[in-house]
Parts: sequence; C-alpha cells; structure tokens
Amino acid sequence: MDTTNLKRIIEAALLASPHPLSLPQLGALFSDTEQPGPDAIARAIEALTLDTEDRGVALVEVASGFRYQVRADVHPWVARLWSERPGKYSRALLETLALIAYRQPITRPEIEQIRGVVVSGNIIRTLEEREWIRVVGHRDLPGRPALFGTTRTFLDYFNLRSLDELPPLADIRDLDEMLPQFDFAAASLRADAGPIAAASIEDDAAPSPATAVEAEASADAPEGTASAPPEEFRA
Amino acid sequence: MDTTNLKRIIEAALLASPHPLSLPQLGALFSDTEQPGPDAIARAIEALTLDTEDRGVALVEVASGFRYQVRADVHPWVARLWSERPGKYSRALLETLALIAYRQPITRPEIEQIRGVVVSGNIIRTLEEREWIRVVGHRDLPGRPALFGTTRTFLDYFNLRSLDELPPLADIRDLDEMLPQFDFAAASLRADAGPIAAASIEDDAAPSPATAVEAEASADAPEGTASAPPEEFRA
Amino acid sequence: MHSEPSEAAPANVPQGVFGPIPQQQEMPLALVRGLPLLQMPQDLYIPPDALEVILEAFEGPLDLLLYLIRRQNLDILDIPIAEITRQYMDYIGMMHEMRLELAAEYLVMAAILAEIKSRLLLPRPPAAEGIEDDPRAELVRRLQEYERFQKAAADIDALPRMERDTALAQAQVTDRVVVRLPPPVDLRELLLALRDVLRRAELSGHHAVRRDALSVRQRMGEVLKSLQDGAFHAFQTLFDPGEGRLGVVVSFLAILELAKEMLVEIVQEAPLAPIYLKARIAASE
Repeated sequence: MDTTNLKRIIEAALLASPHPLSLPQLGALFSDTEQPGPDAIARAIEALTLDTEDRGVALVEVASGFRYQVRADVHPWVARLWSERPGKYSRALLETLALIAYRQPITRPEIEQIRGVVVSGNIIRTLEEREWIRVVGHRDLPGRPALFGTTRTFLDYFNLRSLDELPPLADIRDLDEMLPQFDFAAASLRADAGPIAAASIEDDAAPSPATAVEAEASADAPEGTASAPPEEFRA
Repeated sequence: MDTTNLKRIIEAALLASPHPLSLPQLGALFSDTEQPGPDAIARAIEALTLDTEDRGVALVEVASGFRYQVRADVHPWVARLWSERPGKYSRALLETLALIAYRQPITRPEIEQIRGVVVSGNIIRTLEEREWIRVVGHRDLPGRPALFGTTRTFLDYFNLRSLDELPPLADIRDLDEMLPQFDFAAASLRADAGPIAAASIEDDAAPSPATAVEAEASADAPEGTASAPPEEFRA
Repeated sequence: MHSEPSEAAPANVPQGVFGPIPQQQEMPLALVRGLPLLQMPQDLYIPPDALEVILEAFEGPLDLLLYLIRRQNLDILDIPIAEITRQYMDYIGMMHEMRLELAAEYLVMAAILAEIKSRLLLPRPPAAEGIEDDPRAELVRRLQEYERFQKAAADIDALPRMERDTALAQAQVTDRVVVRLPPPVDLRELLLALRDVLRRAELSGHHAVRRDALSVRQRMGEVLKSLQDGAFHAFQTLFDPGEGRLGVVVSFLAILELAKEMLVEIVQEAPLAPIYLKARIAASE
C-alpha cells in the first residue's frame, strides 16, 4: 500500500464513518497482507491534517479517535443548514394566546372552560418559549393554577404600545361587519412590515374588493410577512 | 466574500449536510448582503471538484444537488467499517423498478402485463419505503389504479442527475444482435447459481425445518439464484 | 442423492393444458421433501427440493421461456414453438406438483403456446404469409419487451449506488444548534381565532366574556409579577407617579380587580397605617 492510497483510504474512511476512528480501528480496515502499521497510518493522518489547513473542515483528534469536523470560523454559515422553515401555529395556540391577551391574568382551566377543550402543555410551553406569555401569579385554588399574562415581547411583536390598542372585544365578535376598521388595523401592521406598506397605501387610495382580497392574501402568507419581525419591532 | 472563503464554506456545508445540497440551498447559507450568487457558487464547486481529484472522496452532482462521496476504488476498504453487507435486491424488485423508471408513469397492472407475472405488494412497499418510487397520479380506469414514478431519492441513490442518465433502454430491433450477449449473461448467471445448488444438496443430507427456511431465504436472494437453474440440473 | 423416495403419490405430470388439473388438496404447497422423483425429461433432471428453489428463481412464464430459449441458444425471433412448448409443459407439470399459485400464470402461457402450436400446424393460405400472420409474433414481441427490461434491471443494478459502491462523506459539526425560526403570526389571525372562540363560548351559553379595559388587565399582570416573590410590598411602591394620573388610576383599578379576584391580599394593621400587598400565591411556589 503506497502512501497516496493509504491517505485516500483513511480520508474516505474518516469521512464515511459516523464517529471518530482510532488508529486500531483504521488499521482494521486493512487485511494482514496489506497492513500499513500504526506508524504509517499516523503519518498519513499527519499529512491529511496538513492538507486541511486552508479548508473549511479540519482533521482533529478527539478522545475516541480522529475525525473531520467543520471549522469554527465557517460554522455560522453551515449552521444555517439547520434553520427550520417556520410553519404555522395551530388554531388552538392562537385561540389560547388571544384569550390570554384579552382575559389576563387567566389560568389554564379558565381558558379550557371558554374554549371547551383541554389546552395542551405544548401550547403553553411554545408561548412561553416565544416569550409572549408568562406566569404572573397563581390563583388561590386547589392545585394553585398559574395565572398567565402577556409580555412586552408580545406587544412589541404585534407592534402595540399597550393592550388597549387591541380591538375591543365587542368589535371582534362582528369582525365580518367591521371589515373596514379591521383592514385599517391590518394595514397599520403591514405598514411597519416594510415592503407591503406600499401596497396597503394603494389599497387605501383605491379600495376595491379585488385589492382587499389581495391584501388579505398577503397578510396570510407567512413568508411574505416574514418569519422574523422587522427590525423596528424589536427595537 | 472572497473565493477562498466561499470555497471553505461550501466544502464545510456539503460535508456537514446529511443530504445533497442544491445551488439555491447553498445560496441560502449566505445573507442577502454577502450573497455570492449562483455563478460564484458554481465556480467554487468546480474548484472544489478539482481539489478532490486525487483524494479518497469525490464531489459529485446528483439529482438533488451536490455531495461528497467515497470514491468507488477505496470503497471496499471503507466498507469494512460496517459489519453488515449492503442488501442485494431481487430481480423481481429490480425489474419492477426498471419498468417504473423507464416507463413512468406506469400502473401495477401494466408492469404485470410486461413482466407476465403478478407484482407482489411487498415489492411496491419496499420501493415506496426506500422512497425510490411514489404514486404520481391515478389512471382514469375502473379501480383508478395508481400511477408510479421514480423520485429524486432514487436518482440520488443510483448516482444519477436525471432520468436521462439512466442506461439507454435496449432497442427492440437490436435484439438479435444482442443474442450472443444474452448467452453470455446466461452463462455467468449459471456460474453464480453454483453455491445455491450446493446448499440445496446439503439440505437434502440433513433435512430440518431450519435449513428449509434457509434454503427458502437464499431463494429469495435473487442475484444468487439468478434466472437460470444451476448447472447440474441440466446436465 | 434422493435415494429415499417416500411413499407419496406417484408423479402426476399433466400432459398439457388440457391435461387434468389437479385439485388443491392434491398439491400441498409445503410438501417439498419426501416427494418422489417426478418423471423428468432426460435432459432435465431436477431434484424436487431444488426445483422449488429454481422455480423461485424464475420471474414468471416469460422468464422461464426466455431461459428455455437461451439455454438452447435459439434465436428469439425464430422460436421452435413445438420444442419450447414441450419443455415448457414439462416444467409447469412439475410446478403443478409444487406450487399452485405459480401455476396459474404459467398455465395461461401454456395455453398461449398450445394455441400457437396448433395454429402453426394448420395449413396457412399462401396469401397470408406476412409477419403479422405469424402466430408467434405476439409472443415474440412480449418476450423481446420483457427481455429489454431484464437488461434494464441489470443495468440499474450495475449503476454505482450508495451503500454498495460508495458512501456519503460527512464531517462532524460541533455545537449543532438548530436555528429555529418561529412561525410568524399576523394580528388578524389572532383576532379571527379569538372571534371563533368567543362564538363558540356564546353558543355554549355559560361563559360570557366581559369587555374590560385591557390596560387594567395588563396592569393586573404587571402588579402580580411584581408581587411574585411572595413578600409583602408597600402599596405605594406599586404606583409609578411618572405615569401620571391616568396610570395611577389604572394601577389602582388593577389592584382592586386583583383583590376582587382573590389574587392579592391587602393588609393594613391599623387605620392610616401603611398598606401592604402580597400575592395570595407566589409564582415561585
């Protein structure tokens, strides 16, 4: 086994293996007759290590052996491979969030009573992780249920200065009839979202059923309104 | 983003990703401001491909993008990392797959018509579980039989960029020219069938339910038993 | 080998398609071992055990036919139907003994072969000598078509493939953090969700949701938050004079509402003494 081929085999094995490989493990790849011996393997690894010097991956030795790994300086780009596409929240989550917003402080049993169904722990956890709700206290009842309220982050995300800027409950019940007012609210939201703002201004200038539908569609498109709130939401 | 860093990031991303990455997916690693553009990425991939020329791995393009993979000539050593040999596929499965690949979209009855034999549900299930085929529609016939087509996973698995890269289907008119070749194929198949014959003789010597099962199992391993009966059966 | 033929029934090789079709109980599928030697054609000695293995190896009647044709080095375009039919019948005769479910497809082919054979034996009018009239044509076409895909299957099998010929090369990524982008929510969606839940609540009738000054509700949460340590807090520390009169009123209403909902305890040890507030249950509990 010449040095070139030894290097080629060891590089391929280290890259194919799901875990680090030790010198004995690398040696086991070769039959007795072609056995290069640990020194030769170690020298091949040294050469391979040098080869990676300018590259995006490095050949490193860890406790259980040798492996190729992504270099720290390119990691920020590589990490984007694992960014998950935002999905959509369930209706149950939105209802729960809305009830917490309008009826805070409120306990889970109370939400369940109004919604008529059990609220899953996942929903509460998701809302807490997003820092839209938090526990603000406990009701003095058996089990001491937690009282939930919304946070500043919640207000910031929806571009509200205070909860008072949410439409009154009475209006919400008749959302359909309140469409003009509602559109306005949606438009003001979109205005902050940047590119869509222009469209909504046009809508206002020349309101027509067609543009209204279009505006609605763009409001619903999750990617359009963007996964991340525009900068100013967070400022 | 200079070329060196672009190359480093792309190499690291391809090696980090558990599946091939397309040009758009590679582009998505960069923010809008640092976006190198598809041409620059393609050039970086070209350069990286050249870099691998003498190495144990190759940068290849398959249907769903680019990936690094072990070169075939060193794979026998690398394969020793895994105790299990990769499974062989039965002729029935390969013929079914070939019909779906070359004749897609195609229904099961149509496959059965050409093969002259019923296609077992197991084969379809295996192909679907491997994500090599999928239902692409239904024929407008009684029973609305499902139309099968191949997937990108199929192309990726067989190192193909597109269906165009499948080996060309033999022309019917060339068949008589190919006859000697068939003989050759038949001969080699017969040679392969040897061990099975031995196995079944052994079964005769010591009949037991266990060996019977084994004989059946080996009969299922299609490449081995092959299309032709072993030599002695025709002597 | 096979020096011990069992006492099982004598071979019952059907003589052709029109031969007696055995009843199911005569063909136990599992019966392989101990079956007496079938009456084989001279050139086709196959021990019964092996026969099953071989039959498994055929992918159907077309495959068997192709095998027979190849075995005799015959031009596929010029099949000696009589000879092939004879051999074929012998095979399916043996199959009959072994596997009923195989036989069905093979029997159809036997019928086709027999039909072709009989048509070839009949004198043909001289005018109709075209290829289309060759009764073998359709069979040849099917055999050719099937052979193409046999070849295609072998070609696919020969393609370099993952696992067998290559493996994905991967480098370790340390600190793999999933950058999770949370789903976006539109205020409109939120309000529509609320409308639905309110409508449902109204339908069930019992849960009238009152209209509240939301700023009071918000302040209730804030007050509770500041009381969450469970300790007593002086009443006036809960007010921010910087908020102005309205802010103070909102805070005061919030405290009253909290008291009404039994969420806070208000303590005053003597008239005009300092007032203290405490959450009835601290969040930390």
